[in-house]
Amino acid sequence: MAEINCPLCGKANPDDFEVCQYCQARLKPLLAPDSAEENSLPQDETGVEEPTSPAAAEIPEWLQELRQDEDSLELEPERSSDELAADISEATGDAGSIPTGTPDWIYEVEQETQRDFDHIEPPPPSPAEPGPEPAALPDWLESIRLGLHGTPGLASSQATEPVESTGPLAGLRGVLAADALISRSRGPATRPAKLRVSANQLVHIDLLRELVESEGKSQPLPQKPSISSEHILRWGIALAVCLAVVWSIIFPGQPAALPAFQEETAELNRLIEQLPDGGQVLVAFDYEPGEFAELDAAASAVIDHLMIQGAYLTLVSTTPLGPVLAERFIEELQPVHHYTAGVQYVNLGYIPGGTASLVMLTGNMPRALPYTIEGLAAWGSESQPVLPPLQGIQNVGDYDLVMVLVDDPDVARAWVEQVEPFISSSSPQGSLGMVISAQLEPIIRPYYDANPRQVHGFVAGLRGGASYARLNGREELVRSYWDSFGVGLFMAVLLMLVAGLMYSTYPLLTRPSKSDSEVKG
Amino acid sequence: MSNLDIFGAILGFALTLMVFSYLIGDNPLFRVAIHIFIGVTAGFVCIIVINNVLLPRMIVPLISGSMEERLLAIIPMLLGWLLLTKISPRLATFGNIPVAFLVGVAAAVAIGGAVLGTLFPQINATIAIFDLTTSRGFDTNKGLQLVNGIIILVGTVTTLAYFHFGTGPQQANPTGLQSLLRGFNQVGQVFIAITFGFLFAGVYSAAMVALVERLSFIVDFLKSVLLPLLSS
Amino acid sequence: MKFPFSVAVAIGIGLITLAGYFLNIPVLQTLRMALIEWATTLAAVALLVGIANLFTIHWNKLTSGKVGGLYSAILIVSLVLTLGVVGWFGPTHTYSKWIFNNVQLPVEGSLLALLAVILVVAGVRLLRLRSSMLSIIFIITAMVILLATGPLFGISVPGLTELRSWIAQVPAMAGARGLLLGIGLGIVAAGLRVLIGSDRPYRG
Amino acid sequence: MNFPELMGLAFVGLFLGLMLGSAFYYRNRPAPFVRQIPAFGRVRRAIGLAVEAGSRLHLSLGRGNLISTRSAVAFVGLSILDRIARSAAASDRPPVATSGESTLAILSQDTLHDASKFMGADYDPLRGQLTGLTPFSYAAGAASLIHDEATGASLLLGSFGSEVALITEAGDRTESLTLAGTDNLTGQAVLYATAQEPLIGEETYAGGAYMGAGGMHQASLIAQDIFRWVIILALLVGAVLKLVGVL
Repeated sequence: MAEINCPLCGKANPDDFEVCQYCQARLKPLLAPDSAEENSLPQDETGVEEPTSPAAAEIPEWLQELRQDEDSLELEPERSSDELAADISEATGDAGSIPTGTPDWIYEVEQETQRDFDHIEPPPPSPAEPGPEPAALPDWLESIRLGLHGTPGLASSQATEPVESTGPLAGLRGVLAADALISRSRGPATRPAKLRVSANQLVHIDLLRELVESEGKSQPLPQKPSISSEHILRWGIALAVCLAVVWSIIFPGQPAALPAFQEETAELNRLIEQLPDGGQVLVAFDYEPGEFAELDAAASAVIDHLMIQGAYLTLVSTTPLGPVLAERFIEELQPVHHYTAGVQYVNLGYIPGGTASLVMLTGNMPRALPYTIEGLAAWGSESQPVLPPLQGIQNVGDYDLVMVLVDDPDVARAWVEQVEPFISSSSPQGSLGMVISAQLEPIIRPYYDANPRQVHGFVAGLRGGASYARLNGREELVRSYWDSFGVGLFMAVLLMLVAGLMYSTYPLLTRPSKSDSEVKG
Repeated sequence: MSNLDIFGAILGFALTLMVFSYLIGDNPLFRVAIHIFIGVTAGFVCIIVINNVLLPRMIVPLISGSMEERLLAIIPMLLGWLLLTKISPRLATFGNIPVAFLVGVAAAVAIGGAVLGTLFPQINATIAIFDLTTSRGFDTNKGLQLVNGIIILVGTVTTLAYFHFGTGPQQANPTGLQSLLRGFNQVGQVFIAITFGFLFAGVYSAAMVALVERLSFIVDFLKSVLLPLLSS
Repeated sequence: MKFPFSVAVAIGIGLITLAGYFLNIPVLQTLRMALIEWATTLAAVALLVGIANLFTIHWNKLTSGKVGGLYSAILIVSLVLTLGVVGWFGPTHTYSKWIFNNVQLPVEGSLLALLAVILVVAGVRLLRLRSSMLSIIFIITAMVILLATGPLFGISVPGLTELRSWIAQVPAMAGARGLLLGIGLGIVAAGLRVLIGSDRPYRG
Repeated sequence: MNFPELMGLAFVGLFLGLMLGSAFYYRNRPAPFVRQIPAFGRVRRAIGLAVEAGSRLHLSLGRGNLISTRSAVAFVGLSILDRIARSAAASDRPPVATSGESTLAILSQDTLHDASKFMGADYDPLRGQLTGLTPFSYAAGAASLIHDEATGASLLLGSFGSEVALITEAGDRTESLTLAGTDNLTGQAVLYATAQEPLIGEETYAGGAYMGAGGMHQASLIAQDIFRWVIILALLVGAVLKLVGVL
């Protein structure tokens, strides 16, 4: 019995087999031109085809040339199908119209949607033998493509067209309309499995491509200019905001009054005022370094007040960089008070585990935070006594006041939910105060308004800080920001209002032309 | 002012300008600044965590702790060594047990925290508003307190209802329940929008203070450089 | 269904920890605290793994000669320098604070300051991208609150401060509460999926 | 035993029961109807486009301590990462995950590893990246990855604060789609204004169900819905009882 070599894996198969018994590739191409000539398929279909095959005489000269080119290509099985496409396009001098690895209509649709198909490799053929790579797309991609394009033209043409099974086109649907071509073909007597394209087929492919393009063409993306209106919008806004702020810094006008009395701020002021002499205060620095400007301004008057009262401070943090922030705050913002580490204040550093471990503060604090940030034993050892700020402290309930500086809603809630109940239950005068970033106000205010209060007083953002500074007369830092802050906010509102209205109504004004093009698309 | 301070100010000034250059577009200067920043931050966090967690929790108990402390430190120590194998892709399999341990604890902490730390306290707080026998901070009279309380209750309920996921099959004429849900949806949206708007304004205020601080720094720096130049 | 050992660990440890929250049994509560403590210690060890990951990624970028190699080199140098200085002198030493004050704070502060521009751009474009009732109320609330937060060139609009307080106390708080309750439900669902082994983000 | 703890136990027990019950009930039945969240539809489409165009998919898992309530949203992000990694495993630019916390980075590597193994694709441990250890350094690192990698779409599902605006801005400038959801309220407010496809509140936790991450995700939506109305009922009844002085 005669044998056919599989075009894909090269192994010999009995010639009456439809598909290869090794790799399931189709042995007899669907695009066989003529049933009478089918048996004259050359045996060496693996890819290397003799130009002097019996059928060669019938092939037009231009196609012979082309085929010779292809033959040389086919000797390089490692080349990707897209490279073949490029080479063949070159050979025919008709770029883009010869369907090869990927049918050109798919290729063009892709190009138009700016999708770089080159990056997606087809899965390797199952047998490891060398052979031209099939252009099959992976299943998942195929399904996505169908789902994505969702165009009836594409979907129906794919549904009715046969699947190509051999050669570089293997796996793609509807490459050539086989049945329709058989009767009309005037092509060469023998048709190798690969990349044989007659003029007739080209006509059909063009037809098909036009069909598909007309129905399934994606909107071509407009070429993006290097400087778009988006850029101008961004630059304009950046310039306006920055210039307004810089102007107000360089040419300060009449200073605006700091905001007056706010109940929650006054309440915090009262709490600090009531601290006993040498009162002990736990201060948590729970904000990110980026927020330092706002929290510094909001908290400086508060911490200043604590220091005027001569309070002993214990510094902790649930964020890893908090301890460094705390150290910086005490030394650089409050140098006049000459607070010394280990004497008036102690920095216990990062609470291991962050908010999940806050509950440890309600238990045994010496065990939870045994060392200062300098690595000293904070709670005393044989050689040294307990540091003054920590004398008599066993847990967070022993402090006269707990002050939390915070910029994160979840961290703030964790302090209120986990620590406050313990504070208020363990001592009648113990209380929780907060200095919060402005964004936290709606989250913290309910705890202040609750009855009994769960937050006993707070300062919110620069506004709250300004209000507090006015109460105790420490206005320098807040003052330096307050006016420019107002100018900046006003500029922001103005931009959102004016530019926002213009920007959002512009498409409405120009809609007719735009919607026209949408309908066409 | 020492040389170190002057160099520091120049560095801070340069880095600030490099970050601000992002306003023009992504560019190499911005990249350099943030890569320095990422490296510095990672270094700081690493040392602080080693000093504050690893040394006192794993090393010190083994060296100077009591027998009980040593035994307690051994388990995290073992798990920790296993976890370190995750550094090498080849050995990473050994690290699966400590990772599973972490995930188990994390899931439990999340559930416990959400139920006892969020759901129950928020429900309680909403109900507590209707206790008219005790006045709250901002309500001057009982009538106002009740009105505000009702607004809060309506807001909370409709916001929560907004997220309802289930829906019946789409029909031309929605059922009564569907219309009710749709109404809730609309009202809930108003409250969500107000909340987001407020929070957005808060974030913006924080960012604006940061911008003012940075621009003040730039202006001050330039003044301190330019004024001596101009006066000389 | 495969049931590897790590799944058993995750479920077992998780259930014990969870029981420690809800059952008032001293042993369970002590166990819960111990497990959380171990987990936080492990998370600290994980940080070392993370640093190694950061280092490897940038080392690879550097040695592969890709375009971003220079940035990676800068990152590695600043990481190693910081580790050296802060590790050797301690985080509160003058040198460490110098790095913190002159690198960390300016860059992070500037990044937050960038938001002052980015968020205005977003606010300007919001209505064009999503013109819904939600967006309109969002942007109006934001503008009102911003005006009420700063000093309006010394002009005081009557009732503006009171309106701001009322919004914080009533509608914004109500919305936040509804959102938090919904998120709480989501957290319970997500946590339980992990606890019953339906979601397994770890390897088994 | 205290009342809240007992209630808590009952709550969790019932929730679990409902989840398991509805998972069992819908095992052989069509899934229940859920409302449309257009963001998920668009993101599925964007994933397909990104895979086809050979551009990178990027999923960011946020920052924040894993041992806290913040882990839950990261777990949702991880199950979606698993889903995406499986559908795009064979792409030669498989998805990349960034995070701002070491344990999350390890978990993202494990998830990607599992997905690659399942799909028989190669696994590169550097696809699960830690881009920074604090919120802003993480966001800056993730943003520069978006600029570098020509990401087709970025999914931000995790715990983020206001720093997330840097990531969405990078997405905007590279004209890639950003879908984002978080548990953090201020993060949500920022995302609402800056992300192209923001997820509001609880929608983030439903991500698994909408992205087809498994039956249990569907089942938990049903449990969430039922408990939603239980809570609403409790609020209304509690308010009335409080008003008349019973509670």
